[in-house]
Formats: sequence, C-alpha cells, structure tokens
Amino acid sequence: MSIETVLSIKPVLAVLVSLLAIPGIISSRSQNIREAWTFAAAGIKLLLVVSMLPIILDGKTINYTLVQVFPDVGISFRVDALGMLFALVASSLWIVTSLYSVGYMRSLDEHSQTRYFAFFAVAISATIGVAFSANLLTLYLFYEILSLATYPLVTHHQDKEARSSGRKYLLYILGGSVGLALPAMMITYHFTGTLDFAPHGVMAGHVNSGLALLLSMMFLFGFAKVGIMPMHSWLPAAMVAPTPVSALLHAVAVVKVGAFSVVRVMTGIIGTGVLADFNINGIICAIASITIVVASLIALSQDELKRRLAFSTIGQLSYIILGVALLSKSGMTGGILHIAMHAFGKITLFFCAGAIFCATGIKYISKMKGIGRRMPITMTAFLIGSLSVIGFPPCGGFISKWHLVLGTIESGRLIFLVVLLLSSFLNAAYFFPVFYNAFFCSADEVLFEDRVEEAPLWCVVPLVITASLSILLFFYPQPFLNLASLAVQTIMGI
Amino acid sequence: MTFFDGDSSLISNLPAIVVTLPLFASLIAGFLGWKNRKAPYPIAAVALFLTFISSVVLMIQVMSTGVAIEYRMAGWAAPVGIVYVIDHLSALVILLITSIAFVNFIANKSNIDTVFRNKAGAFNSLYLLFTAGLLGMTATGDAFNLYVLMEIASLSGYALIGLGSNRAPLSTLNYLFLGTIGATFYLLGVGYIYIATGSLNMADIASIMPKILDSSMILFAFIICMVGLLIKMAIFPLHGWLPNAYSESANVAAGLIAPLTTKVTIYIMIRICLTLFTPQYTFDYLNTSDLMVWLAIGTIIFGSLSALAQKDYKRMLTYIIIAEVGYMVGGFFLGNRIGVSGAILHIVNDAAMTLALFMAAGIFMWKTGEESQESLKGMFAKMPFTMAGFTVAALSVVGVPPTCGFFSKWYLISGGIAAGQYFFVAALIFSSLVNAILFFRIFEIAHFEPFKDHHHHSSNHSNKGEEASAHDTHEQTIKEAPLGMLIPFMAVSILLVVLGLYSGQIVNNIINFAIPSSIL
Amino acid sequence: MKILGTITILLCGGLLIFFTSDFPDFGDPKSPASIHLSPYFIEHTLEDTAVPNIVTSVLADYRSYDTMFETTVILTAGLACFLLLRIPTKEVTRRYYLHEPTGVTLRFDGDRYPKGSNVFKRIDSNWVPYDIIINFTCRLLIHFIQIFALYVVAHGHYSPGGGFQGGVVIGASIILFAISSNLRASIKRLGEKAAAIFTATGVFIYAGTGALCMVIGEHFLNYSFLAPLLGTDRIMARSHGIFIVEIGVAVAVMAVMIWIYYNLSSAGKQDEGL
Amino acid sequence: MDIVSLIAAKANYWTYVILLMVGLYAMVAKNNLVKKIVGMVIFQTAVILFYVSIGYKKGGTLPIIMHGHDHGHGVDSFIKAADYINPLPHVLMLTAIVVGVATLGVALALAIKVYQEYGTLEEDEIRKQIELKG
Repeated sequence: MSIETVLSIKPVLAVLVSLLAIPGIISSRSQNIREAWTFAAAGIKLLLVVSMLPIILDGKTINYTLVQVFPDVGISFRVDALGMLFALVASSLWIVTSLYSVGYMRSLDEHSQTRYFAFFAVAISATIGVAFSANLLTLYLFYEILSLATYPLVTHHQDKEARSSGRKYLLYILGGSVGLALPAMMITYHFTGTLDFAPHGVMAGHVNSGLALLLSMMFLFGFAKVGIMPMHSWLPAAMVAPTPVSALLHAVAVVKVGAFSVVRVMTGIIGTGVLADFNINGIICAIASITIVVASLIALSQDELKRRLAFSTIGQLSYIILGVALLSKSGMTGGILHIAMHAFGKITLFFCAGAIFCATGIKYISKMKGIGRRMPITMTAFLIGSLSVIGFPPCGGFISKWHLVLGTIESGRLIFLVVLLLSSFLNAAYFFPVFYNAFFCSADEVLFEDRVEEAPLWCVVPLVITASLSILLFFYPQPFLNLASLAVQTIMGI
Repeated sequence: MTFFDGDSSLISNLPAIVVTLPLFASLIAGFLGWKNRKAPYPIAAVALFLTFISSVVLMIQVMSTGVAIEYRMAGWAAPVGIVYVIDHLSALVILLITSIAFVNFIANKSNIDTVFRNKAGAFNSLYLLFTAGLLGMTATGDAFNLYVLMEIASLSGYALIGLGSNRAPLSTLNYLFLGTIGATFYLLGVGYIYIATGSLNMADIASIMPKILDSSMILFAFIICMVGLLIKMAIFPLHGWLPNAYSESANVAAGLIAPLTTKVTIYIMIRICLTLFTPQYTFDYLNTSDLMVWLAIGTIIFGSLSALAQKDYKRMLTYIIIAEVGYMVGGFFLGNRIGVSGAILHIVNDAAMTLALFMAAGIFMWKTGEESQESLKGMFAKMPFTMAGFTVAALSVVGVPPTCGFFSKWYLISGGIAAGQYFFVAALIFSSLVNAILFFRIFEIAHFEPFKDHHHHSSNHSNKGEEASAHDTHEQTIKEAPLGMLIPFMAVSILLVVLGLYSGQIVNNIINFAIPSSIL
Repeated sequence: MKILGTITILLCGGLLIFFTSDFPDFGDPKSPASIHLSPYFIEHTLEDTAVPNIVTSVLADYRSYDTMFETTVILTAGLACFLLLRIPTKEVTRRYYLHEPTGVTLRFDGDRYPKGSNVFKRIDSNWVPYDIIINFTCRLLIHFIQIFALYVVAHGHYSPGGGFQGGVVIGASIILFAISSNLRASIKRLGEKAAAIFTATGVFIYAGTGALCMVIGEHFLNYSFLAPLLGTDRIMARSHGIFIVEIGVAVAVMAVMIWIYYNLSSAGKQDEGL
Repeated sequence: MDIVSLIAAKANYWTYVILLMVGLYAMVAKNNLVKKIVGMVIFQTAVILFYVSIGYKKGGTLPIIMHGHDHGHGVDSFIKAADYINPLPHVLMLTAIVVGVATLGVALALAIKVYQEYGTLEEDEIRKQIELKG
C-alpha cells in the first residue's frame, strides 16, 4: 500500500506555536496578558492540528524534514493517523486545561505563575513534537524535552516534598530514557541503519529473537513515562504537582507520551511481524496484565484521591500497551482509541480532585463524606469520568474497552479477557467508595457545613466540558475511531 | 606590482596571517600598555575579531576548494622548510580557537579590568600569544615547529593561570612541571622520529613510514609522543595537574584555557596519529585501540566519580573536562570512521560547552563572589536568562537532544557499538547519568533554595494580600548580569543548540573530509 | 615518593636503554638523520643564501619561522615573569639608607625617607660593602664583553655565533654590571620599560621583516623579495635578511634576559636585589 | 668484548638516558621546589644532549662551509655532505635551549610567588599549611 505524502511545514508550526508564545508569556506585565498569550497559542495550535485532519483522514501523511543530523536520520516530522489522534487529544485538552489552570492558580494564589505557564507551553510543544515525530530520534528529542520541561512543573511548590518527588521523577524518567531507551535506539540504528518509523517496522531481518526481545524490553521499560511496573513509582510521587499539571501531564501528556512512544516503537520500529514471530507480544501482554491488576489493587488501598487516580492511570496505561500487543485488529484499535478515551475520562477526574481541593482544601477520600451535596456539579462530573474509566456506557471509555475485549477474543488469548474483566471490576471497586462517601453517607457523618460551595467558575466549566465530551464520545466517536482504524490499517496492512 | 592585487595575495597568505596577526597585536598591545592602560584591550579585541574573520575565510576557502592549503614559510618547500597545512580538520579547529578566544575575551572584560588592572599590556599580550600558539600548533605541518608553538601556548598559559587565587602559583608550578615533562617527552619523540627518518615534516615522515613500520625507533617514538601528549591532555592517571590549575585561576584565563588546551592537545594527538604516523601504523600495525580505549574508560569513570565528590562549582567542571578527555581519546582510538568523527565533533562541541560553563561560572562569581555550589541558591528566580543558558550548557554536557552534546555522544556510542567496545559505551552512558546527577544537584539548589538575602520565594501562601502582587515583586527582583557578559553567554548557549542541529552538516561537509579514507 | 620515583625512573630508564640497541651508532655517517635532509642544507646553503655557516642559514632562513617563535617564546617568558611577579615600586615601604660621612645605616618606614639628599645613600637590606676588585674588574671587562658580543652577532654568517649567542652575551654583561654594583644602578642605566620595549621591538623586527616579505612578495619571511629594497640580487637579499632578523633576535634576547633578571632578582619589586 | 663495543657505539644514548632519569627523579622525588626546577632543567638538557649527539658524524667537521667566503668561484662543486656534521639538530637545539631558559624563568617566577605565599619552598611544609587552612 503506497501512502501519499504531502510536504508541509504545518507540523513544525504546530510544534513551535506554543514555544513562540513563551517570550510573550515571560514579558507580560499582567496576568491577563499572560493568559491571553496562552490561550492564543492554544487556539492556534488546535486550529493547525485540525486543519491537517482532513488530509490525514484522506489516508495521506504530511512530511517535513527540518535538518539532517545523521546519515539517513534527521529531525523530521510526519503526521499520520496515530500521531494525529494523539495530537488532537493533546491540543484540544490543552485549551481546557489552560482554562482550568487560570482558575486553579488564581484561586489558590500560587507563586511563580509566569514560570508555570512558560513551562506548560514547552511541555505541550514537546507533546505535539512527540506526536508528529517521523523517526525515533525526533521522538526521543521531544521526549527528553518533555521530561525536563515538566520538572519545574512537578516541583512547583519548591518545598521538601516537591524536591524529593522531583528527584524520583527525574531518576525514573531520565534514568530510563538515557540508560535504556537511548542505548536501545543506538543499537537499533547500528543494526538497521535507520530510525524512521515504517508501517511494518524496520527490524525484520536485522535481528535475532534474543536481541529483539532485549530491545523490546529496553524500550518498554526505558520509556518510563508509560509507567509499566516496576518503572511506575514516579507517577504517584509526581502527584505533588499542582492539580492542573497532574491533570494535563499525568493523565494526558506525559503518560500518554510514554504510551504513544511505546506503541510507535512496537509498531514502527520493532514491527508487528517481529513481535509475533518471536512471540514477544505475549511477554509484553503478560507484563502489561500484571501492571493492570497490581496497580488496580494498590489503587484500592490509597486514601489520597490524587494518588488513587495515579494508580488508576498506571493500570489504564497498560490497557493501551496490552491492546496493541495483542496484535489483533480490534485489540489494536481499542488500545489506540484508549489513548483518547482515557484522556477525556481521566482529565475530568483530576479536574474534579482539583476543584475539591480548591473549594475545601481536602485531599483524602475518607474526609469527603457528604461532599456530593455541596458540590453536585463537580461530583456528577466525577461520576461520569469514573464511569468512562471503568468502561461503562454511555461513556467514551466503553468504546475502547469494547474493542479491547473483542481484541482478546480475536487473538484467542482468553486469559487477557479475564484480566480485562477483573480489572474493570477493580476499577469499579476503587471508584465506588468515592461516590458512596460523596452522596450516600448518612447524615450524621456529613463533614461539610453549608458554606462550602462549588469551586470557582473557571474550575467548574472545564470539568463540565470534559465530562460532556466523555459522554459525547460514546455517541460520536468517529474522529478518533476513524483515525484509530486508519492507523491500524496502516500497521496491519489491511 | 604585487601591491595592487592585494586581495588575492591577502587570501593566499591567510595561513600565515591567521597566526601572525595575534602575534603582531600582542607586540603592539604590550608596547602601548606602557603608555596607556586602556589601549591594549580594544587592540586585542579587534585583533581577535580579525583573526576570527580570517579563520572563517580560511574555512570557506578549504570547504569550497576541497583541498588542503599548503603554505610555505620563507618560501621553502616541504621537507626543507616549514609548511603550514590547512585542511578541513585544522581549519575547523582554527575556527574553534579563534571564536572561543574572541567570545571569551569580550565576555570577560570586567574580570580583566579587576584582576589585571595594573598589567593590562602584559595580560593582553599573553592572551594573544596564547591564541597565536594554539593556532600555530593547529596549522603547522612540521613536527618540531609544533613543539615551539606548544611551548608558547604553555608558557603564556602558565602566566595567565598563575595569577589567580592565593594557591594558584603552587598549582601552576605543578602544571608547569608536568607540562614540561609532557612537552619534553614530545620533543624526545620527535628526536626519535628524526633519527629514524631524517625528516621533521609530517607528510614527509608519513611517506617514509611504510618502509620502517617494524622499526623499534618508531615504536618508541610513538610511545613517547603519546605519553607526552597524554600528560598534556590530562588523561587519568596523569591528570593530577589539571583540577587545581584550572579551578584556582582567574575566570578570563580559565575560560580561555579550559576549553582549548585539552581539546587542542587532543587535536594534536589525532594529527600526529593520522598525518604523521599514518592510520595504517596507529590502528592496523600497532593495534593500540584496546589499550587506549581502556585508558579512556578509566578516565571517564574516574572523572565522573571525582566530579561527583566536588563541592566547588569550578572544580567540578575541571573533573568533567577530564572525563570528556576520555570521551575524545576513546572515540578516536575506536579506530572506525564513526568513532573518529565523533571524537572530532566532540572536540568542537566540548570546547563550546566548556566555554559556556566557564562563562556561567564567571557570571556566578560576579554575582555572588563565591565558588561553592551553595552560593547558587535561588539563581533561577534571580537570573532567569543566565540560568536558561546555563541549563542549555548543562544539558549539553549531560547529552540531551537537541543540544550538541547529544549528537557527538551519539557518534561516539555508535562508534563504540560498531567497534564492539561495549564497555566504552557503558562508560559513556554511565558518565551521562553522573553528569545528569551533577547538574540536577545544582539545579535543585538554584531552584529550591531561596536566594541568600531574599526569602520571598518560600511558598508562603498565608499572607494573601501580598501574594496578589507576588508576580510583580518577583519581576522586580530579577537582577541579571551586565549585558556585556550576558549577550556573549546567551549567544554561546544558542550556538550549542545550533551546533547540535547542524551536526549532520558539520560531519558531512567538514569532518568527513578530515578523516583519511583508509579509516572505514 | 622516593620509592615511587626510583621505580619510575628505573622502569623508564631501562626501557629507554633497552630500545637503544636498534638505534644508529654514535657518529654513524649512514644514519637516516644524516642522509635524508641534512645533505640538502650542507650542499645548498651557499647557492641558496650565500651564508657559509649552515647553522645560521638553517636557523634564520630555512627554518626561520621556528626561530621567530623562539624569539616569541622568550618574549612570552619575559611577559610571564612580569605579569606574575611585578609589584609597583610604590608599595615597597621599608628602605635602608647609609649616612656616608658617618657610616651609620638608618631604616625608614613608610614614605618618610630622605629624598634627594647628598649624604644619604640608599642601600639594600642585606648590604655588604662592595669589593673594590670585583667592582673594578667587572667595569673593565664589561666593555670587552659587549664588543665581543657585537662581533658574535655580526659575524654569525661566517663563524659560530649569531643573534642568540650575541644577545645573551650582551644581556649577561649588563647582568654582570647589576651584580657587581647593584640593581638600582643598573635600572638607572637601562630601565624596565626600556627592556620591555626593546624586547617587543626585537620580535617586531623579526616578524615585521617577515610581514614585509609577505606584503611585497608572496611568502612570510621569504627574504628574497627584499632584493629590490636592499638593492642586491635575490640570494644576497637572503643573506642580508638573515642579518636583519639576527639583529632583531639579539635585541630581543638581550632585553628579555635583563628584564627577567630584574624581576627575578628583586622578586618583582625592582627596588633592591643582587 | 661485545658489550664494550656496544656501549661505545651507543654511549651517547646511555648518557642522555641517565641524565634524563636523574632529572626525572629529582622532579618526582625531591621535596624542595627549587630542586625540582633544577631537575626539570637537567631533564631538558638531557634531551638537548641527545639531539646534539645525533648530529655528529664520524669524519665530519663543524657545519661552516670551508672557503665559504670564496663564493662565486665554483666552490659549490666540491662541498660534500659527508664532510660536515649534521646542522639541523644544532638549529633545533638552539630553539630548545631558549625554550628551556624561558621555562626556567617562568618556573622561578612561580617559585618566588609560592615562597611569598607560604614562606617556604618545601612541599611537605606547604601541604601542611594548606591542610591547616582547611
């Protein structure tokens, strides 16, 4: 199947637009101007991404090479269905998160807001860069920029806890990428002479089974942002960050960049053929399944809401890996689709957690008794978000999980079906106490008096938007579903 | 009359001009220094700038013609007289030297004014002589001429770093002892080459080499030359002189000498191995790779671990320099094209990175007056632009794309993989991780700890009235370095990224031609 | 340290001596060093440069570029010593004066010392009366030494000698003067500034000649292009060019020897010393 | 017998190696900085000696062309390289001597600075002082 390519500088612009806003953000004299810059950049970025959507849906790809750095390898960009899906998710959620950030940061009077917005812009640039990378080198470049740009965000509070979390964050993320992913990339380059993402991988015929397995594992654990156990413990630690950061970065950008990178490498570099031939995909599935189950079990025991969400994220990320590693058509569609669906669900949950903190200063689930009566909008949105994550209709999460379930059946590995069902049950189990505490606790247990009200409008509007989007995606999943099936067609060659 | 076609004759004399221009300027600066204390600085600055321009022209000339320029000193042809040979490799290193000397000179004006106030003439002269010495070392095609120029660079270097802190003279004296041993060993090696071949011209010797491959004189000449150069480039365990000498010196001297001396010595080693002893002898006949790569591994690991133990910022940098020497020596002795390209590319990149880090050190010194890492508290809030530049330089040392450090490391690592030297690869990765720890330790201090006389930024959410204007007060407390320091520094930091992005072009268009085709 | 040193030198020395077995014998006329390049110099010096002293012709013509930088090396050394050591004389506060009529030595601190007095004579802190024989002999010899030095410079083309040798001898004669009388007397005759400027001038003569050749000809230091200026043929121009640069070398070496001596002997104070 | 002729033939190398090692030993093992400097000079001088010795040719005289002032009378035809010793090492060593002197000057200047700072030139005492200062 020949893929028609279009030469356009748009992907580069989409990456750069938020970087270009940084001087504006830094030099702004007031909060309003600074935020105007942020929104302008976010809007232009979304427009740029959306303007490329029709071309991609036509089955074409957009290519642009910025500069050639090694023989046959350059800093180059390519927009295809998979990247488009991810970029669409990231750039649309950036706008919502910017809204939310404004509300959150203002209502808590956070310090160093300029730095916050500047690094936020860098992070989102890097995320789009990852989505639009044409080869592993470019992907790695933006991956590292993202790691570094999120460090000041994670450690925003600049206190002791932030410091130790920041250390842990960098240790896992940089240690993984420099210690494992980078050598794996170089070995790949050495054996194959290219780093471009090809539809069927580039490793076929260049490696034996042992090396392929080694490289797969190095990539899987090296891209530690995906949080496969045991490389997961940075994620709960990073929850010290302000909630909007957790929301966008740790439910959408950072962790999804990890998942996206692994998917890209598995399909574009290692290749489905190699994975299937040497039965590496079985091993990956097994690792992902363990992570799913264990993370869900740990989530049950967490009392801090954001930590519980973090462990939930770790489990959900492995769905993506599991789905793709199943190598069946539906499984892969489900896995890729889950990038989008989970993002909308999980970001709602984080927004809610932040809204609760904004309004009441509470972080622990056990202290949220009766909060649903005081903050009905927030907690309804929370309900929708968690239903989406659990995979319950009528929420977007159901669609991806449905495909995943189909995928396990298609591939004939029913054990993973059991894993999926078990984990859905566990998901329900760790979200249930939150609603129970919020809505159904008996009157004498209610901890809140009447004066507690909803969070400021800036905080509530975004979470309403994302919650409604989650529902909307159940009825109208076409843009993402089409992109996902297009991506799968390219990968599977159907 | 040749007077009138001055243009073409000027271009054809560039190899001599590029070296003698700083020499003349140093004479004039030394002369005028007795009359007027302020005169030498602008003269030196202009001379360095003109030298830089000539080196750019030279580079363009070499790249456009694609052949090495041979310049006959005093009009005598190769083996009889001394010739300068400007090929891609030397043109690249000459460009590096002139640009670093110029940028460092411009950026450190205030440092020069304070430290060398009474001796402006002598200082500027020596600065120029040091530059001339390095340029000559790079350009020359004569093994003995190299020694003379090496000594000029060394002697002026001793003088420049001898005038630093109270302990500087002692560490400089130790540097002088080891430097002299190194140079004398090199001289002895040249003597052995001379009795084996009867020639001093590198190309001439190379043409004789195939006939005398198994001569023990040549073997010993090789060993002695290498030992001499290894001492001069401070490879482990011959590194003892470097940390003290560099960290005790004045900023302007450290900023010139630290980026250049070891790098140019490595260039000399590459030049000697490739042009004089021929790759056939160095890599095939002697098979030095294993030994030297292990030496390099030792250096990398030792340098990284020692850097980890340092509290003082500049001392930490000196150990990083030692580790980087290991990168380049190891990369070169991998003996394959990728590794050698990586080593040469890393000469350029590492010089630029080291320059940036020492310029940052100069700015920190200017700001705090101290050298310990603790003095960097709160710097991110205080000097955001400086710290941004510093971050880029640090990331480059760590090897994070798209900074240049990543790309040369990439070549080195792929060279290591291609040569099957997996321990070298492991050492490089280890050192990257250690560098990451080193610099993030500094980032943490600069990010988390409040600035000493300013406790505003500890997160005090309590007094909300004040916090509303927190942003604005924050803006006001920013106090950057003077523009004279900041602009060159920012330029170098940006250059680090540009070098990284264009490393493919540098390798394809320059370094590829610099490596003999016999190296695969 | 001693044991380490012994082991090192035994190892190195053993190795160095062991490898000499392959080396050409002492004075072997057939060794590569004697048959490859040097015959060219010996056989062509007269026709190329018209200078019978081959060492001079190689030094100042064939390898003149080396020699220029050799002159620069000592300039560097002079500058280095100055930069490292020199302290402004004003900062020296303690002085000793001899009251000549009585022979009493007085010490003055700060700037309260007799200025322009006839009876007080400044002396060094560790002063001993001068030996009249040494003083007189040196004064007598210095002239002859200097004349000989000029001969050595001038006659470098035909006999052993040249700029370096001559320059060193002149420098030594002035140092001898400084030793036999005292440093201040010597500085009064040839001050530090003069020494420094002479050094720079010497190097400038050399490098300037080279640059002149480059400007009117095509190669740096190619003296044959000076022929139109000197009014001779190209070969004799080389001979004269050699002489010009030898003068430059002599001036530079002489001045730098004195300069370094001034700084070293007085630890940079240039106030008192040997 | 064989050994004797061997030593006689290589005497120049042996001498220079011994001198070189004397200098190196002084630089490594001596405690006094001036002694180290003296060692450095011996070290350099050894190499100078080595160079000069390789210029020597049996049956050669000093490298000044005989009857050189009869220039122009066809003297060139009977200049034989074997008659004169090799001039090149001498030229090189003129340079090396000057470099040695220059290095010596700078070394002494540094030693004076060290003495001004610590009041001694013994390395162990200096080290003690540094340790005391922390």
